[in-house]
Amino acid sequence: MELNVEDMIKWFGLANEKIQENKVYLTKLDQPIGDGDHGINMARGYQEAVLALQAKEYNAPFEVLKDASMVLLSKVGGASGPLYGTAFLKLSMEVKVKEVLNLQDLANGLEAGLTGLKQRGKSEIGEKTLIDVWGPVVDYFHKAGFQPDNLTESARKAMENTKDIIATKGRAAYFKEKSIGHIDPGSASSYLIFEALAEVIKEKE
Amino acid sequence: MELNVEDMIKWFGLANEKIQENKVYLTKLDQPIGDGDHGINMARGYQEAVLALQAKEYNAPFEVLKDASMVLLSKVGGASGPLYGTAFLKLSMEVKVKEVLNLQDLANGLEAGLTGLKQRGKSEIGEKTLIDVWGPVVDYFHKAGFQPDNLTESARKAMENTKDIIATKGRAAYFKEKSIGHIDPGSASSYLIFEALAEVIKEKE
Amino acid sequence: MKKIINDANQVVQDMVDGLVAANPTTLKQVPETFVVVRKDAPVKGKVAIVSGGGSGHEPAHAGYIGKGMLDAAVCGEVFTSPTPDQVLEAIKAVDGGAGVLLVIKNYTGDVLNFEMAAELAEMEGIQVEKVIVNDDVAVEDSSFTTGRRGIAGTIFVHKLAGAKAASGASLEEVKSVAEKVVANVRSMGMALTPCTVPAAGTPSFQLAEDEMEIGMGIHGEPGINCGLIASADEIATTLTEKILEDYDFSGEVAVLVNGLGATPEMELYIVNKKVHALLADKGIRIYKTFVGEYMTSLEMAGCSVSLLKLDEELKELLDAESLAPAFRI
Amino acid sequence: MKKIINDANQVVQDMVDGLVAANPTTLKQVPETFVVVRKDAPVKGKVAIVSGGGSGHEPAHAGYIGKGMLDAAVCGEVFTSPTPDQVLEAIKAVDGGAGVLLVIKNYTGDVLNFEMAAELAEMEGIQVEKVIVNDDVAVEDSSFTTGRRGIAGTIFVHKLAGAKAASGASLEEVKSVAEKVVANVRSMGMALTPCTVPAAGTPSFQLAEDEMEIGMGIHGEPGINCGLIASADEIATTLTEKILEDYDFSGEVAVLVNGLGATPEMELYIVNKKVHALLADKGIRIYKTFVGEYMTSLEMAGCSVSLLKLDEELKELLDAESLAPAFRI
Ligand SMILES: Nc1ncnc2c1ncn2[C@@H]1O[C@H](COP(=O)(O)OP(=O)(O)O)[C@@H](O)[C@H]1O
Ligand SMILES: Nc1ncnc2c1ncn2[C@@H]1O[C@H](COP(=O)(O)OP(=O)(O)O)[C@@H](O)[C@H]1O
Ligand SMILES: [Mg+2]
Ligand SMILES: [Mg+2]
Ligand SMILES: [Mg+2]
Ligand SMILES: [Mg+2]
Repeated sequence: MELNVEDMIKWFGLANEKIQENKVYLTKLDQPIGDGDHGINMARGYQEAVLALQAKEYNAPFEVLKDASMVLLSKVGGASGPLYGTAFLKLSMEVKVKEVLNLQDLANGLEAGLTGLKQRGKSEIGEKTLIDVWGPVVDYFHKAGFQPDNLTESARKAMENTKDIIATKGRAAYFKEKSIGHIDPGSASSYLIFEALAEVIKEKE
Repeated sequence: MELNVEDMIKWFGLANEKIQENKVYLTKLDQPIGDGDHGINMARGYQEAVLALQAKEYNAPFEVLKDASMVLLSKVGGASGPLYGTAFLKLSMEVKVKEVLNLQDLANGLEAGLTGLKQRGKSEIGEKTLIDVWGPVVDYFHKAGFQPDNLTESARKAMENTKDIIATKGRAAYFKEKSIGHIDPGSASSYLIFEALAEVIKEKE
Repeated sequence: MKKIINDANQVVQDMVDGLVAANPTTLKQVPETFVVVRKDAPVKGKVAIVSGGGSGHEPAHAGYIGKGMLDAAVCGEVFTSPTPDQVLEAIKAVDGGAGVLLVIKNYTGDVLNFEMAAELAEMEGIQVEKVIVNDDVAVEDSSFTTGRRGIAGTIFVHKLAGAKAASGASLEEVKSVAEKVVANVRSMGMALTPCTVPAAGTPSFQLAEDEMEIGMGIHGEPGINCGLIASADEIATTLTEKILEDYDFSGEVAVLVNGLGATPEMELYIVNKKVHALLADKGIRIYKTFVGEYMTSLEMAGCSVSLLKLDEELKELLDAESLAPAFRI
Repeated sequence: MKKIINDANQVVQDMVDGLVAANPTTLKQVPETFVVVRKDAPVKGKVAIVSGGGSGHEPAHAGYIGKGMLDAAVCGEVFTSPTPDQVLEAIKAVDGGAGVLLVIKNYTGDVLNFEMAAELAEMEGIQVEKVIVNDDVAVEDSSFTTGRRGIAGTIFVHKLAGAKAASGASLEEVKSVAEKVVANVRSMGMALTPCTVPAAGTPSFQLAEDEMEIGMGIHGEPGINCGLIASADEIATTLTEKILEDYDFSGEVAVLVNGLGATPEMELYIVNKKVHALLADKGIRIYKTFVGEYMTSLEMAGCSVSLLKLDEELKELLDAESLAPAFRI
């Protein structure tokens, strides 16, 4: 399984579709434990990213990832903008030059993204942030026996698990114990992004 | 039938009771076609008037009426304050010196009050104001065969009739046709005042 | 009713105390009244300007007290004109020997109470003049009814008459500037939500979740029509066009986009954008723009637009220094 | 949702246009951004101050642009921190060669985006410093979480750092004043009603008709507790005491009673009365008081109290001239 430039663009297109569909849902998640803008932010940023990617020619996946990261950085805003921007930039840097990405490349790239997220957000696993989805997803990529459906499943589980965590970073941290029982909005958008990736990979198999 | 100083004080006391009881009602009348303060204004003013009257000795009804008018003037506020203040001041001036007031005195006094109202308010009968109660009441006093219950009844009817009038003066005038169907709040407070007067007269008979 | 208050019957008392406490070097209260005056009142030889009305319109009018604007504000109970004795206290506290101008918004209660106070003051030998502001074009101009309401345009009367008075002009001259402003200012407002008089406890009217009222007065009196909520551009257009129909504003104007209490400043700027576009379209030059809360209606959501036609004299007075906290120039 | 807007996705654009239209002689927009800067920017040789954040807090921050205060404000989407490229544009537009101080409210988004912008600016050879405001005592002070929010006390940072910069001080000196203000300012807020992000269309939280939330953040993040609505005196007491517990304010202070958007000024003055009484009781002297809307939360009803402990240096900076429309001194 190898993903090329087109697949990368497809990934962002598919993720965008899911985010647009779930714009209200993501915003609703951000209302009880945030400020009710996450869906709006992500929908604005991904829409712009997809438009930007369509307007250009690319030779390698890392170029797509870099452009996307720049658009997200300058269009999402809030906490999630610089975080996703950083994650995709680190992913892009990790897979630089390669013309296609295999599972190992993706695993390494996403791991670099995760490291970037942690640095940028000064946060760790277990703080009820999108890191709590990126962590398990990276782990899954490193395991043997990769299955797209299982990727989706592990991302979904990770997202669901954020319900049980007390937030200590981001806006949800102000809610302390009251943040329990709510899915972290950033984890939900990350889930959608990985679900899209799984679907792109599945098509290639 | 003759009313003395004590009866005058009783009149204001009784009117105050009715106004306090109907404070919310008068305010509610002032909400759809006014600014929702008439009951609050009248309750504040009459309460103060009664307190002032209790604190002093009087030799003649006109003294009671003058003090009451001054308190109303300085405590009611809004449009109704200067109007009631003026009405009772004119009434007081008309019955000056007399130690007791008979029906004829009251008729003349209230007529003077009505004239004062018209001048002060630059208004006439038929403009959906308290004048529309004072007018019929003065007419009734001038008629033969005075009966306290009929006084109350004519005041009540006059108040009810303000429903059908389009307001052209006061805040209700902004509501134009929409003022139809609503009782004028000032007419309702005037009704209570005359109902109190009728009860005072009835006791004397 | 959700309000940050102690006792619904004490709100004006508490407010005046809090206001004077906040401005100890510039304001003082006339003891045992709700009259607030300049700390340095009476200013000898200067014409004094007194305004006021029911409370609930803050910063009107006490926020406009200061060098170059008002000398005194009389705070009535909420939405209730202050009584003649209070207005008289204000007049006496600020008269510096050159006379006093009363700026009255055209409501029966305000007119009656201020007029009676003027009579009482004259009996005490104080020279008093008055001007009645009736800028609200939502109401038909008629001599048979109460006529037009005074709304946010009143602030321009305070400002320009205040500047004239500060320049050392006579009572007659100050009055004539005030009248000139009244003749050249027009306003119109709209509301999205009602407001609640604290002592009443319930909203004074109802608007459905999808409704707005165009032409609304500042006490919640209705306007021209109640309709489905429109866009900011449509609202700005309706208000501005009605104002322009009423008076010829060609030339130069000052614009005041006023929030009624609960409307975010963001929305006022959105309205302002369209007002500017509309005036530009008609070739009307905007000399100065004011956007903010100047004449409110408790926690009502909504806004009003006011235009003041300017000539050289009025421009100079508009630009003159004002130290009033709510209208610093 | 009842709002005077055109398109929920265009509110920031429309607002910035309306804002610049209203202040054509003092403000300009950096083309194709939501960055608003002083008309005369860059001011040569002066340290520039840049702030900003999500929109919906007006007059914060664009209302604080002016001589003696901010040089630029970066307007993010509603409640959404602006992006690094926008902040970078602001920095570039105002750098007069003496460096730029970023005043950042302590929210993850603001911190991340402004920090990234600072890195980019430094790569372009511009000297940038930053200060993070975290005045909200409703949040526990912790280095393991995001820590305390920046709320209305931020205005004092703008004002005093702005005054220092206007005096010709170096970037280091300006930064150190800003840090001194941050160290000496504490705030706490409360809310009666939620607010609605226009593009979301529904309120971000719920409060029952008899409930209030003490310690509320300016984006509707919750506070210390949600309880039955209390009196103004009780509210003022809770907020003030929590602030006084957190820091020793003995000596002299500036007080800021801030409205969150829909609260009538009347109520803010009622709160101010009690705050003054409480401080007088503790022997804390009030040097200056500010009452009004300084840092809002769209149409949220509620208020916050901020105290700034003053020494001679801070008093002088507080009193220095400011021409910013929303904080004229
Ligand atoms: N310090 C952090 N580290 C990692 N992720 C974070 C951090 N702070 C916030 N997030 C993520 O950002 C999401 C919120 O994004 P968004 O609502 O767009 O921004 P904001 O919180 O500024 O309104 C959270 O749900 C969380 O997943
Ligand atoms: N011009 C007028 N002439 C006579 N009565 C008037 C006039 N204007 C108002 N009123 C009376 O005053 C009443 C309203 O009083 P109130 O609500 O206390 O004052 P406001 O209208 O100033 O709020 C009206 O119901 C009407 O009866
Ligand atoms: Mg958010
Ligand atoms: Mg009334
Ligand atoms: Mg009234
Ligand atoms: Mg946000």
